[in-house]
Amino acid sequence: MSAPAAASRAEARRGPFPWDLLGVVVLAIIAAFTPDLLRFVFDRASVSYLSIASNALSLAILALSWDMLARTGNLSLAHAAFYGAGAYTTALLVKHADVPLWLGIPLGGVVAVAFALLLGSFTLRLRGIYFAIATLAFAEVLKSVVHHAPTDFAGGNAGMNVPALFRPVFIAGEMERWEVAYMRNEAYFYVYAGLLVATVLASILLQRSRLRHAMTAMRTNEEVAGVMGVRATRVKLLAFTLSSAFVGMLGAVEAHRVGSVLPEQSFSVATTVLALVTPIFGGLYTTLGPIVGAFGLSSVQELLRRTFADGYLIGYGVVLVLTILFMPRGVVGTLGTFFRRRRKGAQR
Amino acid sequence: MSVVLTAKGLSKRFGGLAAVDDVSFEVEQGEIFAIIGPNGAGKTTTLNLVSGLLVPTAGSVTLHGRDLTTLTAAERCHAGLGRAFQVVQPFPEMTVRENVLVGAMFGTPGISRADAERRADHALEVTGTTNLAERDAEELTLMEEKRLEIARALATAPTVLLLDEVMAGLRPAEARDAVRLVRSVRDEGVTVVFIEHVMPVVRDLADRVLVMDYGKVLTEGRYADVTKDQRVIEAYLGRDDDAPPTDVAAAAAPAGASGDAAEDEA
Amino acid sequence: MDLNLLAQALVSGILAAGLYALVSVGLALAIGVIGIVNFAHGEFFMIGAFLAYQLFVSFGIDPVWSLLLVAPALGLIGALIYTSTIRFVLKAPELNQMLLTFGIGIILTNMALLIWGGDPRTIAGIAYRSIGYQVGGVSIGLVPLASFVISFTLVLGLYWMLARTPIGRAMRAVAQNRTGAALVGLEVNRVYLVAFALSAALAGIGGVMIAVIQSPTPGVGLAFTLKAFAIVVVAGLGNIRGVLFASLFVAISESLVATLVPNGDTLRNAVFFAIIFAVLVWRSRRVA
Amino acid sequence: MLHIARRLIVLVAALALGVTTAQGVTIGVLSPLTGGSAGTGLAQRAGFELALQEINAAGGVLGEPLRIIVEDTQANPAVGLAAFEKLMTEDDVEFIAGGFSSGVTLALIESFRTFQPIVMWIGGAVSGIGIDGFDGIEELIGEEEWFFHVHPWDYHNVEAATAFVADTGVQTVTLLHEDSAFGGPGSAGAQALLEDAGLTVPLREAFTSTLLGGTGDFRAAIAKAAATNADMLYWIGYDSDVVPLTSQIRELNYRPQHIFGAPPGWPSEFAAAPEAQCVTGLIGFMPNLPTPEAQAFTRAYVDLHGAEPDNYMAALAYANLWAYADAINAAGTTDQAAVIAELQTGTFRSPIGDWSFQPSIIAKHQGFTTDLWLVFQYQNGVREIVWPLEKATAPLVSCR
Repeated sequence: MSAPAAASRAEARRGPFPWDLLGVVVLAIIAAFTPDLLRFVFDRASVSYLSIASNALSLAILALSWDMLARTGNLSLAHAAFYGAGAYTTALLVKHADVPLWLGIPLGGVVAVAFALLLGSFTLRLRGIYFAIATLAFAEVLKSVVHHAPTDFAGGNAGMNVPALFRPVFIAGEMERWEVAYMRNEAYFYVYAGLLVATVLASILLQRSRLRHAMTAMRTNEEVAGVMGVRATRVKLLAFTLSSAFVGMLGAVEAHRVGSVLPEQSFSVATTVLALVTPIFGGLYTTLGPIVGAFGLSSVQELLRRTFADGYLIGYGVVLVLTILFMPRGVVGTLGTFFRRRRKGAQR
Repeated sequence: MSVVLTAKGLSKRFGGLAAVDDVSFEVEQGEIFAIIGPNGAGKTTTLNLVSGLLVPTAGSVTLHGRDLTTLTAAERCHAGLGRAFQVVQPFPEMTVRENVLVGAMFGTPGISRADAERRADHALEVTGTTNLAERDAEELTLMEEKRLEIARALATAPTVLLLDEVMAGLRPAEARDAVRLVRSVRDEGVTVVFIEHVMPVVRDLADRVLVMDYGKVLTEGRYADVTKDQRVIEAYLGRDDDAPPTDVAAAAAPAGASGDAAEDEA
Repeated sequence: MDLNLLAQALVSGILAAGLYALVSVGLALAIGVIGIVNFAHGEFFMIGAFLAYQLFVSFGIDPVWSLLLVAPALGLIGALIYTSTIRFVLKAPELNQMLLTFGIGIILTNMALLIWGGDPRTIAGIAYRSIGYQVGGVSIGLVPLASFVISFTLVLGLYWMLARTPIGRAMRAVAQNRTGAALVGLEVNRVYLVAFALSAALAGIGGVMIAVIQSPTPGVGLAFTLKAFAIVVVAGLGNIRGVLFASLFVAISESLVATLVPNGDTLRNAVFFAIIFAVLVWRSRRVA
Repeated sequence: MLHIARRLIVLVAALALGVTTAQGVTIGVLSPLTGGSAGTGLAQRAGFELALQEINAAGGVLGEPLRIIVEDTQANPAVGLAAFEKLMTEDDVEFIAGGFSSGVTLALIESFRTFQPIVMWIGGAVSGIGIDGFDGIEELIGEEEWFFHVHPWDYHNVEAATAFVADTGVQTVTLLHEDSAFGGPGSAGAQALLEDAGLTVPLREAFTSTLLGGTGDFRAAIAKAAATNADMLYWIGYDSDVVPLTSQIRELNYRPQHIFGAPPGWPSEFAAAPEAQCVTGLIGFMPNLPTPEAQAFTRAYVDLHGAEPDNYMAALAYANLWAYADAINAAGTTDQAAVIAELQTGTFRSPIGDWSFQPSIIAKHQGFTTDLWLVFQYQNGVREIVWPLEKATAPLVSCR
């Protein structure tokens, strides 16, 4: 037996060092201190930076959860449907049932999963662009159904109000007004960060389990994976479940943060498009890629809009085009290949 | 000897075209069983029907007395049916060992990780690919790919292994290696069903031969006997050079032109 | 039910299929021949619409004639985009192609916003937009009729080109087997360039039509693009005749529901996408 | 690596702190400058820019040049929220102007309430009054001392439109409306008011606007409207629906006495289109309004931007910024209570004429109500004002 194989066996017995789990811990610690750190450095401007950071976290959750389904080779264009399902679930619960405010978020995830399983079981045999268009069609139909549901039930074309999750009280004389906004943004930031950590954990568990191999095999060739014994149906439905659960919860949280649900807003095609653009930009089929993509794209957009009064989105488009031309495997994928090559080169 | 695999009255129609028509055969324990026939005879379609990649229009498949006809490909794999493809398709993002590990981990439900690793390493050894284990699957030569393809199928712990034209594209020396490889697989106790075009290989390997033409069974028997059969000679001589060697895949293609096959290309 | 309304619904539906086929056929070419999922196709409509508008405003050129200018202009833009970007991602995964073309779409949209602003523009001063011929209580609009005729002529012409001309045969060969086509001496890259330029030119013609029937805005292409994608996929990739049948089927269904159901116009997209979903799912189960 | 990181920190810090060194009054503007609502947002910005130029030419605010910082909301609630908080905490503005889209406005309310700057808001016309189980903008923040609304509420729009309809003497009105938070409640309110006024509404039918995913084929809805043969077709939609609607009405040979529309704006070149003939429309400002203010505004606007204002949003934005400048100058300080007092009591300039804030049903400070609205009619390529009669430049003509 050759040396590397023996080494890898030994490593398998002990288990390799869990860099990924360490990464989550580091991420969680960074997230825990981010609000305080921002406040320490930027004072009241931290309110604004926390909002921008929350938007980036939201994009990261959207992107990473999309990627978990994409790993099976299924390119979903239905993420707006799961997002909207979560948003409307919490809005409907608040309006019609006197449930605690927080319950809407997990239930938003549950309802999104229900729709995902429904969609998943219908589209099991569809591949590639056929699957993509079927999922897009599903999302458009669901948007229309919500829009045309009885007005006193789901608000119809006017939508519904959704109460805020956090309402810190201003106490005159003891604090400044911006501190109230800071407290609210800090609280939302932690909710988003918690949701992202949960999504990252799910993604890492997937990557560490044998499902990762099943998904890679399915992505390469579902027939071959089938004769290797991979139960594609189960894996696909599991991926649909994980993927939609986090988007559903994200939609619910966001509905509370922005105070309303509307068919056009909650089921926007833009959500779907961002869900796939971000991981491609950052690097597909990894845990790190979609996160890097989300923070990269958010920063690019924010810097551009602060620099140019008009046409800043042209710059954003140029960044996307240049990235795919010069970093075809996304930021993380290309950097990873680069470093691996260098390491190999050093060994030789 | 006992019968392990039975195909009974297998038929597959694509639209009006009968790609496979009432094909029946039995394979016995420990046998090496060849399916031959001219291009477009329906050999690969038959293999696809047996391994569950296609649903038959009529007929049944039985393994160890268990009816597999309604099972998916994955469930047939779990029941003990292995399959290697003609066009070798390693998972390019994995190492050779990881490729084989996929077969080992998913071929037997509930297998522990450690057992799967052992089984994968054993499959690598049997196929002589241990030294390639840590290579990226993208960087292999054709012969190495063929070995990997068989190793991967072997790792699913099959009792019957279906091989689709493993020799295609190999140089003579490599083909001899491949023959040895198939023998060593049989020596592991695995029954082998294979499709082959290269007649010397069939002669060297096959215990029994099934000859197909136009989707039907022409004859069945020992190599020496069937090659003397006038109908077999006509079938081969009649249409020898009118199609490229990839005809079998092509034969299945028109069927999917309006549906599945086109989707796979997308 | 008022029979007149029903007849009108049928006529409107059949004529609307012309526009659907027109916006879909260029995309079918891009996906079918080059195998590229072009997310910027809707922006090609938009640019075509604005060019028709600008030609009208600056030179008083009627859209009927600007068809002859906008189509080659878009073909040129398509060729430029192909040469500068698309050809580098031909072998890349389709997701890469999507990100690239999405980026191109963002650039084009926001350039249009800078040049023409966000307000809807109008090609004023054309009389034929409002003309309808009354035939037994049913109105046949001149513009829908013309776009139906133009569209079906173009689609049939394209079909003929693919079947009969050398470049068409080359496109089919490349579409079926890229390597094989290269082996028999076809310059694959040139064929792709022509196909992509042609796809953009067809989008330009669709854009001129859109500019006539509605107001060019930077976002005018989106609704058509989503539907065009769906039609192309349901028709079967690269199936030009399928585009015609699919367009007819969805357009007539939409028109009937919009007419027969109260507030039915708001159900158009639901009807359209429900049909698309049902057809895709049903077909995938039938084949298996 | 390290020096790059350090440079980045310095850059970000400069971005964050740099603006605080500027002197004088700064007003933060939130508008959608990209995406589907960009037309409205860019029109607002053009109006703000004109007012800013005039204000600074006239000596600025409190003796210093006035500054505005315009932030793009992309008509996206989460983006709008971050943009507002940037204005409040990075740019330290005390006054907010601009606004568009109910979704964005609803998202901002919680944060408005936290910071309580003076908000003089053009957008968010959905009052919520008359919609059961839905709280609109007026219901949610109308009562706040610091909230000033510079656009009629939805019921004002409907009141003006139905008053015009009643004045035309038509008996039956068919309503076509786009199906979002704008046209849905608006058309329901219009139907109720029209029926109260004794008119018959045989049909109220929804369509999908080209702005919200429609492909502009309105023939099914129009054919149904034609079948009612009502005297008037009254539609509520967006500006990009104008061309397909008006042309298809004629194509389908529907000839009502009046085709009356209430979109937020009208495509500027539409006047020259043949299908425009005799079409009537509700609008907040007309460049040819025969008043000195309107003429001066239009002239100055053309000087600055090279074209006439397409959209009455420019006029409202202009009024919005001048009100701030006049009120702060009158107060002599940026102290919030003093400025609010001046805004409450003052009379301000606008292209539409002098205006002031009055209470509306719930809101304490409502600028512009029913009487903002004009009805114009396209007559031989010109937009003539036909209603109200005291501002009319030409009499209303029937399409038949």
